[in-house]
Amino acid sequence: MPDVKASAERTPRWAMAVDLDRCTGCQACLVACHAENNVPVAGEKLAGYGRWMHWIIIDRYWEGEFPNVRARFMPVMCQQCGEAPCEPVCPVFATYHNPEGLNAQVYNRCIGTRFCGNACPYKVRTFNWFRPEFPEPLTEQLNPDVTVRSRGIMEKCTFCLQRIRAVEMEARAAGRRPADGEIQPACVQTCPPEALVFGDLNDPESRVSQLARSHRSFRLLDELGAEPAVIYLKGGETNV
Amino acid sequence: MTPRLTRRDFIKVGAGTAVATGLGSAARKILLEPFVRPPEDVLPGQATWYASTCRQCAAGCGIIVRVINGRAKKIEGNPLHPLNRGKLCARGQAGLQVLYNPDRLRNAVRQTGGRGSRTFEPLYWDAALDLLTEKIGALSDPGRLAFLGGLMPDHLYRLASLFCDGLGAPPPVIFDLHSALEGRATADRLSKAFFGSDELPVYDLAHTEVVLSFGANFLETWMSPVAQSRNYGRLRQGPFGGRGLLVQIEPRLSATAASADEWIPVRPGTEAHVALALGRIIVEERLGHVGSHRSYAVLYQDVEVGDMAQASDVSVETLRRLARVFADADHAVAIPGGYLAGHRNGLAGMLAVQALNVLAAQVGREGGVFLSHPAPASALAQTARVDTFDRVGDLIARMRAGEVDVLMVHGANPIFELPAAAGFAEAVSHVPFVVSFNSFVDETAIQADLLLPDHSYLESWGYQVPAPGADRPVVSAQQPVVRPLYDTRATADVLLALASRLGGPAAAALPWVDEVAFLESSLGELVSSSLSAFPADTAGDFWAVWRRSGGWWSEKEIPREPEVTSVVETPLRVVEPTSEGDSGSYPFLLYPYPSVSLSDGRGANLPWLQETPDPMTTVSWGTWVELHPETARSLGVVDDDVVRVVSPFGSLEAPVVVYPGIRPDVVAIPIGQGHVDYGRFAERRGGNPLALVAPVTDPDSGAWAWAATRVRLEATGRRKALARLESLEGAGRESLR
Amino acid sequence: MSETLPTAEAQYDERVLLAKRKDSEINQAVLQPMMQTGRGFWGLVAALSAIVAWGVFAWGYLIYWGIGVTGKNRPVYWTLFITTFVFWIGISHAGTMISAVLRLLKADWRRPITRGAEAMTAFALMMAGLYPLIHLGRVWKFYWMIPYPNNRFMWPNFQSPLMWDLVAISTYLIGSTLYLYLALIPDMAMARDHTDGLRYRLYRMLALGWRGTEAEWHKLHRALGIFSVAIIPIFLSVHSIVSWDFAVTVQPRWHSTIFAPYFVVGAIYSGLAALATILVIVRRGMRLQEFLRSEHFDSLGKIVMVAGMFWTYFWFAGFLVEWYGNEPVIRELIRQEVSGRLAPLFYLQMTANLVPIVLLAFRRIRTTPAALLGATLLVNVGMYTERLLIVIGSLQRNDIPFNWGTYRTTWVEVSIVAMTFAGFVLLYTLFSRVVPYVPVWEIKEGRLRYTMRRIGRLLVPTAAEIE
Amino acid sequence: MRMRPTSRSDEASGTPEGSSVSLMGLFDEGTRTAEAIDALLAAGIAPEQMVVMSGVPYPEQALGRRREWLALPYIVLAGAASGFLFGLFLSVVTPHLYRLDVGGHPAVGFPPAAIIVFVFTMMATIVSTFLGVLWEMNFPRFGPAPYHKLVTDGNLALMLECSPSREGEVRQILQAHNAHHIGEPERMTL
Repeated sequence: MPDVKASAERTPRWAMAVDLDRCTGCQACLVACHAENNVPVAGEKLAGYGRWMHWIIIDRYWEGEFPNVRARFMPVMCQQCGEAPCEPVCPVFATYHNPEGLNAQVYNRCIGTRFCGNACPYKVRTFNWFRPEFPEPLTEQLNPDVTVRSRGIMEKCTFCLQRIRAVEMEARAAGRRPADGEIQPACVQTCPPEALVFGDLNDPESRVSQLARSHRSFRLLDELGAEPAVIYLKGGETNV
Repeated sequence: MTPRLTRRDFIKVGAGTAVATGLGSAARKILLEPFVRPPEDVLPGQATWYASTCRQCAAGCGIIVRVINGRAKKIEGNPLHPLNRGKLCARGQAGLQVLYNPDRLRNAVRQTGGRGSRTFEPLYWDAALDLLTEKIGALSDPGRLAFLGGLMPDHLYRLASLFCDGLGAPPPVIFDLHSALEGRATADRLSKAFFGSDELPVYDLAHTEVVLSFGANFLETWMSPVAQSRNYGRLRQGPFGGRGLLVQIEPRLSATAASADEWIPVRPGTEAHVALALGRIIVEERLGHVGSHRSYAVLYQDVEVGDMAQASDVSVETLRRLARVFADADHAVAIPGGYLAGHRNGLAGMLAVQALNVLAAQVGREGGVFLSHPAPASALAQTARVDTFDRVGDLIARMRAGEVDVLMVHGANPIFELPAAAGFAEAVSHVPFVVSFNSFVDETAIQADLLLPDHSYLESWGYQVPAPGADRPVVSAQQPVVRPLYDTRATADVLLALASRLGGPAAAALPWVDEVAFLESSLGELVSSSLSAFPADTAGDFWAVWRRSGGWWSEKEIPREPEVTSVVETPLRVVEPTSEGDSGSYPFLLYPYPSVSLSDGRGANLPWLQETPDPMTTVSWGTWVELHPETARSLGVVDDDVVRVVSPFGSLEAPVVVYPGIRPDVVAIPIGQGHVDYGRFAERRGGNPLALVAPVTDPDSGAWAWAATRVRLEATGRRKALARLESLEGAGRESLR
Repeated sequence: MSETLPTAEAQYDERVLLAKRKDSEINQAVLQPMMQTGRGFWGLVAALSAIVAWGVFAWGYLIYWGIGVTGKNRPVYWTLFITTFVFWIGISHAGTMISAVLRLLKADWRRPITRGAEAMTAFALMMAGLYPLIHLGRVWKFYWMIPYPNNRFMWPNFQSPLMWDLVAISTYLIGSTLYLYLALIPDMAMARDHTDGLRYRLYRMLALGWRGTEAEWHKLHRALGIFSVAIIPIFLSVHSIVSWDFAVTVQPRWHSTIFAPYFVVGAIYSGLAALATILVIVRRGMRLQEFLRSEHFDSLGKIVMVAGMFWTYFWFAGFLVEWYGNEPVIRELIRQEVSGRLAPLFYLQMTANLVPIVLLAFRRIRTTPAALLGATLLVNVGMYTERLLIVIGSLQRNDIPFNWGTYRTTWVEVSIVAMTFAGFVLLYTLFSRVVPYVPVWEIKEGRLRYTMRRIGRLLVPTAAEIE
Repeated sequence: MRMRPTSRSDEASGTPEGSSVSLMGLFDEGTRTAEAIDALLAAGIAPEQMVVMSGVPYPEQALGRRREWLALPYIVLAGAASGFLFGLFLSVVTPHLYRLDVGGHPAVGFPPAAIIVFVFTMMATIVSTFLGVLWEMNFPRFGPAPYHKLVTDGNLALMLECSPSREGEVRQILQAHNAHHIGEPERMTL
């Protein structure tokens, strides 16, 4: 077994901060994710039956009643739990914890028990109920860096692992570590109000670490103790 | 293009392979020649990024497109572009599906079976151009040619204008629904009236403390949503600390209002009454710290706060509180939004809102109002201006009167986008020859005789002067990021070819050999500009830098401070809103609003956007009717019950979304669905609320008052489950704790 | 089935009758119905085969199109297949319960029903075993769970309850089948000696050369003894592991420590009830009145009743803590059950599980086949509903109300569930025509231990205390 | 330890020399059979040379046979032990062969390992019991063997080996105890 302490210093723990105060619910992240990760489109019938495939969704919560009603947005993607409830239940190790703290999903190992989907308290895993369809020539849009999943396979947000790997390899070739903010998952990259911040939680200077220390930070369903790597920052109030 | 492989070639290739593999001695080095040489810019497996400009709306954000093996794979915001700084909205992200849409028109066609028959006969481009040349040449009077444009890139607008001008035809009429919904025509008028400028104002959200947004859904579709969202982020959690206050004043809680700190559910059409009341209170109570308000007291001499409060359904206390907050802030701004322009008192209302900025001395001040920069070169100044509804009405009248023999349509879909009652569809039948340049067979293209599909924007050249602009002069560059997939042709090239075939004044007006030559000449002035962020000595250098960085912009931030005209010396008018349909038989006011994902419906053919849930209702793939819970209860309907919405102009059936954030006297329906044609993803899905809307205008501006129609509701007893992201049983709760 | 079982008087006569029967007559009484395959029998087989064939078509349809043809969605990832899987696993428990536990306890009334019970276990397990395969959709990937390394020397994840399921259910299926078969060998020899033709060849093969020497009997007894002991922990573990499929997740209502015993008890309840149902039907269908007498139904009814009481106790113990804890999601689930959309299922579950307990308290009901049939069928309706509520009901709710879901079943799911019910009955029906339904040698052994002894006026069977 | 061939003492026909005679007699019930056996024992027929076949398991020693030593428990124990070890291998060793972390659990945890070890132990126990008992009984064995079909109809068959010189005496003893169908056993294909 590798020395855990030493490796913790070296290996990153990728994390994402979601500033709910900035999020406008604009859905740019969702479409960017579809484009980057070859996420299939389910169509009206399936989408209406809870079979949409989005890797990131924006929950909308109502508070209060008219006229003092308010709505809040909360983007929810795979929380990349440190102690992920979805991982141990997979009989074939299709989902496991990678050394960088990511909750990896290995598509070609998945046999489709959907156990992880039940185990996930955030319900962020989606399942390919049918063979995904990309009517020609929509296949041309597919990102060659990301596997196109077949039917019968679970999938979920990967924090754009392919982008992390690309930057890491580039950095390694240059003999350096990836700089803070150099790695940008598609959703983070596009987010117009910059509500999403990605970085290394093991680097105390990174923006995401700083945000994690904010008094506004909290984690979704923290009481379950899954140690999510997605850090939410509460929406604020302006006092006037 | 790949040459055709003949049998002879095949034998040659076979023989060559034999030499290389079988007979080649170790001493000889034989270079294997691939059958097809890939283009130089295609490195197998390597991603290349090309900069261009997004054309999914009029904002003109810079994009970079990831291209692998000659195929575009991902669109991202151009990080250098001053407008959007690397950010992009959902619609911009979905641009790939415009390019790769399976329902794109792939070559020039004639509709041989008559309009609407959907029997298309492919044409060679030469034959198509001959046909069109013949039709235009045969015109008895060039005035009988009409050009109707929609969301056109600026260069094409200039070319089309020159073309029409050269022929002696009336200038192109520009109309698109998206612009109508954001009140662009009225905003142009407002800018002219208030600042004497042709350019739109820019509201400095990033550096302000208080924002009063009057019906401006600036985080969704209004004007330049990406730039505004970016600045909104800084308003919230800016690098300078502090947290701005956003108050949204509109009858329906939009996604922008959801992000606001306070939502004022004002009576529709009386948003400006709130602005007037605020101004009156500030003047009366000498609020703020800018010294005397005496000079502006004249503006509010006709305003009585109590009347305003009553008319707008906003309490005097609230008005006083808002007035104090607005006036006390160092930096505050009031935004006159697109919803105001949808009423028959639109211009007057927007004037009242803009006046608040003057009153609080926020014009030309950090965190206040600035003006967009004009085009930095004279050739670029001829930018597309949306025309008012009145001008479109003129065109329709001319068509109906048989005064138009050839109608050319580019990028517009008036049959879908105009209210059915405006009668465009009927008017088209009086036009003997209709040419469409649209890439898709939409509701208007299906009424065309000749379809000459333009490239998609990712295959096209062009430029765009963003309006509203950024904090510095900007011209966004558009260039093909992939080779055209199909046998489509740039409309600019079509116009140039037409001109040269027609000869005479048209050819003289359009002397360029092709689109790129036209662009090079248009951009010539910029080459020597000292402002440029990317120095270039020669035209060749400039062209390379222009394409590489995705446009031209100044290196430094150059705020443009507006000068207020004499408009502030005359009292502001209080114009009561009026609506079509009497309130007895039509008790509700219809609020059609642009969908965040489908915009005005042009996104409806993109599956990614169809699948994107509406942020507020989480519904995708459909049309719905938003009702206040009380309204729903009194009608006896619940979520997913289908209701019929009836206006004096038409009716529409759609399932109900019980929506807590809407006034009980308002019914909201998103625009975007209800296409009859427009490809497999858009067709026969939902309904188009514009069928209900009255073709009335704001008499001050001539703009379409699309929010001034009354409707009534009828339960149908049927149900249709909407494709919702959220669980209805979850009832929108964040948690049960 | 309106007949009432003989009263004490008549029953006494029956027993005397059996005691007076010769071995060869018993052989004939058991073998005769096996040979009779009339029009009714073939009609039944044809009908069941048709349902199975339709279900196989539905399965093929599912394999071709994908698991999307079922009603599953996010978050209801498991539905009727897993529900029915749990149901069949539950049914499988009674066979072992009857035959191993009662064999160990030397409860003599078990003798005529052990074979039927063990066959029920084996067939129910086979039906249950289909579900993990069907549930995957891509059934050909199933072998990836088999514990051997892949080409990168990666083994399956033994931390997954599904792996436990796989090995435990395989063990139970192997164990119960071998157990069934081992006890069958002497009867196969008996059948071999009384048949010819195809059946002879079959029985000869299955009898393995059994002659009934003392040594053979002795070894068989030892082996059955070991089996009886070994299979009890297995049967306990199987349903516990099935319960852990649910309990190891943090899904509200699944995450419960009481699940293992609760599932085991529920399994015994439903399994015993199913056994009683089957016995009533087979007794009539195969005219085995002589062997399956009211005393058996009486005893069986009593344990069903006791199992039902245990089930109620465990259900209450779980429900109480959930109710008292008042955690929001669980409160919502309870609200759904008590007064929400799940209420019809909940009240069906409670009625169908509790009413039979009361009914079975009456001897008259226990010994009236039609009444017993009704009561025990009701139990299984209740237990199936219970699994529906646990699997599908719970999954419709979770910690984030935004993500709640609903479920609508499809024809594919219903067809496949029907396929396993029909398949079970079909296998059982065919089995009853091939294998002596009543373990003849066990009956004879029991008879050997009894003599009729006169006490006053009564002639009572008296057992000898022999090993 | 006794070797396996000698445990096959029920194979009365297995005497190597052709000098002995096999006889079989059928009895209607157990008491007479036991008496006949006693008489034969008294007449000097060794217990190894007698085999009783019955359609019903008679309690041990009911027919005067002594208890026999069985290897079965040892086979079962060995099976259980190997199952235990295999379970241990799967749950404890294999996770280290290709290390993958899941859910913050250690590579090997006690509860899952306990389940796997337990189940494999039980599976091996069951299978080894079955295989063990078949091996003990020398099953399957389809070849010709002395047998009578009336055994499964409630008769007890007593089969014995004796030297030809004693055949008459033995027949008399059998007849004296109401045996019927006395004669050389029919070797039937089973």
